[in-house]
Amino acid sequence: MIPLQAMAIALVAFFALALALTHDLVRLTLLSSVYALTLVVLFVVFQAPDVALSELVVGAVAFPLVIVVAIVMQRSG
Amino acid sequence: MDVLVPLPVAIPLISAAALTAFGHFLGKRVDDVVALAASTATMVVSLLLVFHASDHRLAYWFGGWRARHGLALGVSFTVDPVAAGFAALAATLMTASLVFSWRYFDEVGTLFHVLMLVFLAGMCGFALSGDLFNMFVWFELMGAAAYALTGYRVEERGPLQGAINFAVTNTLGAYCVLIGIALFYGRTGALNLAQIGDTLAGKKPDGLVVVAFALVTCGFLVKGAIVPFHFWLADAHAVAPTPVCVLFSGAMVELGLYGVARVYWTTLDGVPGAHSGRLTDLLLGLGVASAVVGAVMCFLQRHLKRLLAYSTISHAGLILIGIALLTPSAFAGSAAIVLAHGLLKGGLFLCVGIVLNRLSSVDELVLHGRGRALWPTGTLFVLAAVALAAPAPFGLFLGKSLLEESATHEGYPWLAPLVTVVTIVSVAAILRAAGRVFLGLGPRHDALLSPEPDEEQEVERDPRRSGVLMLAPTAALILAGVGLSLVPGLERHLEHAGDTFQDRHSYVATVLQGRIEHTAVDSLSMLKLAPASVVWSVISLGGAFALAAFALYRDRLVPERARRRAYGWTSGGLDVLRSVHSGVIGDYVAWLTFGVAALGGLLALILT
Amino acid sequence: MTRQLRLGLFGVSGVGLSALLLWAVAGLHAFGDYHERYGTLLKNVAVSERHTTNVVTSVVFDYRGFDTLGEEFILFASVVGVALLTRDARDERARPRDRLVSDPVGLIGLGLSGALLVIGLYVVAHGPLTPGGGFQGGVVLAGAIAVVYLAGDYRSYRALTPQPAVDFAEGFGAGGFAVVGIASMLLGSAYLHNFGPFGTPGTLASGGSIPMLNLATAIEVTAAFLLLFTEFLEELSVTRLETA
Amino acid sequence: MSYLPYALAVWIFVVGLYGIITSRNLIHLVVCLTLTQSSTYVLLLAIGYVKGATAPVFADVSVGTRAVDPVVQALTLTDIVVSVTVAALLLALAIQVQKRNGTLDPDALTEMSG
Repeated sequence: MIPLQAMAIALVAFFALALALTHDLVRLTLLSSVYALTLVVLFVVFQAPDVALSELVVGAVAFPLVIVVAIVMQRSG
Repeated sequence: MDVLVPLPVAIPLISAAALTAFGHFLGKRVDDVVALAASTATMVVSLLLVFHASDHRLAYWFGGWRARHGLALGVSFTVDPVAAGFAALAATLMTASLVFSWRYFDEVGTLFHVLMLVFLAGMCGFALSGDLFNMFVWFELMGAAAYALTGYRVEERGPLQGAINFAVTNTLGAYCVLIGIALFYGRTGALNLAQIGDTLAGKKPDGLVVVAFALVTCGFLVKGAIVPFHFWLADAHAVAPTPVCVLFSGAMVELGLYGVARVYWTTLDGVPGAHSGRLTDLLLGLGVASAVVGAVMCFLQRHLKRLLAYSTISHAGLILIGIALLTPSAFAGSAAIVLAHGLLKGGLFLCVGIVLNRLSSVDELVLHGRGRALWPTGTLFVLAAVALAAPAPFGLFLGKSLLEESATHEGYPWLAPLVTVVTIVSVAAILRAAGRVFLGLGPRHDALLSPEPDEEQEVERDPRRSGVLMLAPTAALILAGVGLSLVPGLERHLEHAGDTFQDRHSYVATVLQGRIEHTAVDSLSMLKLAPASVVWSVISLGGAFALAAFALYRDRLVPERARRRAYGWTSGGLDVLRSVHSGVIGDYVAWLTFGVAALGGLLALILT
Repeated sequence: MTRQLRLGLFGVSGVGLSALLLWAVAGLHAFGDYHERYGTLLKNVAVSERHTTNVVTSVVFDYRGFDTLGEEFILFASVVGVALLTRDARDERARPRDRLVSDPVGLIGLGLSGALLVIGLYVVAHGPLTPGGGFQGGVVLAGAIAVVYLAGDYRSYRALTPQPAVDFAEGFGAGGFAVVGIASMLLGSAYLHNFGPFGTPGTLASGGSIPMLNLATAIEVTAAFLLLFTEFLEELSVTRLETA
Repeated sequence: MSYLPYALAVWIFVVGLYGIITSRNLIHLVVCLTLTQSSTYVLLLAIGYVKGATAPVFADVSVGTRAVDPVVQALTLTDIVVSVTVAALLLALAIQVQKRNGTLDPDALTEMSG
């Protein structure tokens, strides 16, 4: 395993835990974006550019956008 | 004839896409017409496939990627009578449901019909697929459509929560399956079931194989509503529209169990130790637990849909018992139960749908005596309940007797009385409800039944629907279910299908070597009536009526002191059982984790 | 069940589950030592058989194209499902006032939208050659149109996304994938069989039916994500109006 | 060390389950569900990884260069679509729950008990 992979693994592991323990919704949205980005890095170092691109467009952009909507709903509802 | 194989998936999918694409530009009845036509066509094609595959198994390679030097490159459908039969059952129930709901779902445009068609395609694809990952894809397609259909009545709280519980537990089940698939792939480099089994065969299983199999099994058992993975089922059934419940109870749950059986006999079959009696014991334990828990919970319900849902859990337990015995004859029993139960339970749900449409409630106590005017529905309801009690030679009789005979033959003589008792309890609950609703029997209050938190308000908006369009499919399903055991040669054909299903070597030969293995059914004998089975069937029918009558008139039959004492003994246990079914998703997930860990641990003890 | 009891149950079974899973993965090959026949064979034959330089794309749209058909319809079903679940918002739907945001923001938004459009089309078109394809590009294209909404130009957004047209694209894309499969059957072969012509490796039109399926996917995914964004954003605008 | 990526998948799976069970908010629950699913991406891609190999894209490198397994990547792509669709459905349900019940706490939803 190359150091870059070990680093990406450590990051993913850390942010996964952070995500599960975060109950504040604003931080949750930010963290889920960051977590998705760490996954993107991991997929790149695993030589999976197609998957990384998918995770980028879905996990780091589309999904947080939808969560934001849900959160705004909750704030105002 | 091979050209038919992709059609049970392609027809509904293309129709669904076309409805979405052109829905805005077409007239009002088009959704009903297209959906019904597509579903009927799927039913016909699937039935043709059943006959076509009855003497040899078909392997169909999508994209034309035949196995190369025994290595599967693409995705295959592997059609045998059991797989095609499942597709046919799903399509039949779908057709009946669509007739029943003709003009019913106009308010949402084409959305309802599109989801129903996609749901059908998912079920057919799951049944026919010969590739583990492809099974996962159809499993998820089934799920995505089913979650949305469950939440159909968004303006109420119940449906939302039922749909969430359903979606979260089943999605987690799917992830378990996927991790299992990844592990199998890591070991064998294959996704095709035949290839996985061929690679694993003859090697002593290690942790990876055991855990991979446990995860896939647990994932499918979630769909199959087996204790302790069953919690979502009653929630989803209670709130989903009745035509959707028909498919949930009649086909989707059974497909989960089918998935377990398919994966077992294609992948684990050749692994040393896979046929040990201890594996049978483990699966039997799960089946018995589900049968008992389902029957008891069924007896405690006053919400008719929840009552039928718990009875489905009980029957799922019986079906798993048939699979667990690991013999073709017991498997045939399970298959017969799947068929008869699917048709009858579908009919029962449609009866409840009629009651809901006419009387605006599904609460047994609220409806007390109000169903007298609906006597045709009441007659059908009782008829279906009686057929579920397996009276010789009707309804579930064939399945139940095959199950009992092979259980006794395999050295489990206690199963026959147990199956009979479970049948008595769950059928008695249905008969008790029928007595209250359609005949006004018994008191209006019953302390035993679970309290209903919310009255049903859903139906007031519903337009009154045509009685004929509702009664016709109901009667068709129930009469087909009642007469099923009488079909000449069905028993032989099912045993033959069970034989084929469990024959991994011929499966591998067809899929990977492209050999066609002909197997003919020798004779078409009429149904055998073994004396022991007839005795059990008389007991179960009589017992069910007696228990239903007792439940209705226990106030008169038992002196008050004895009754108090009996309540005192049982209420503690029943309260625990009720509180375990808490309706809270966090609890369900905790139970799911527990189930996976426990089943995995036990499998590890058995197989290694 | 109380929360403590639930946590207790999970604590015990979670430890058991972790142990089982670790035991299982210990049976895998060491990380990086993968050499199974299936993937290895595909790596070596895909380019010569299908003339697509991105082997992942030929697996997705050809060797295991049937999985992708199911995948397209999972997306399709969930979008229809979301429309079904949020349908009451469609009735409540009032038109929010246009230009909620100042002009400079709007201009930046429109510029961003144009850039995303180009990127999306590029990613779609080069699917068979380089990483990316119908799915990834489709999401970007849907994002390009959604940005118009975020930029505050609600009227343009609605004009760009009339419901019947987007529904048509959604059905057309998903159905198109399934119909291409039927077309192979009409030519006397298996469902989704790729007849070619396969073209020159490294060019945009290489791969027979792969670019066609890629395009169908792109249309379906664009429409699906557009519908998803619309449903969720409409919920938002309804809420905004209520609170205003 | 050579089993670390697999252990990462196990870690994510269990952490995600823990998040679901302790969740006090449906949105958090949905995020944790997608978190759980991301363990399957990691596991699949880790299984198909080949040391020192390139991606299975032969646009700039010649065919026959050591490349990682393309099949697991195709599976993961499907998996990601599945994840986003289920999440979208559940969030739509959560929005409706919020509208009807005024709460997103899953423990407060006890309509289904018994």
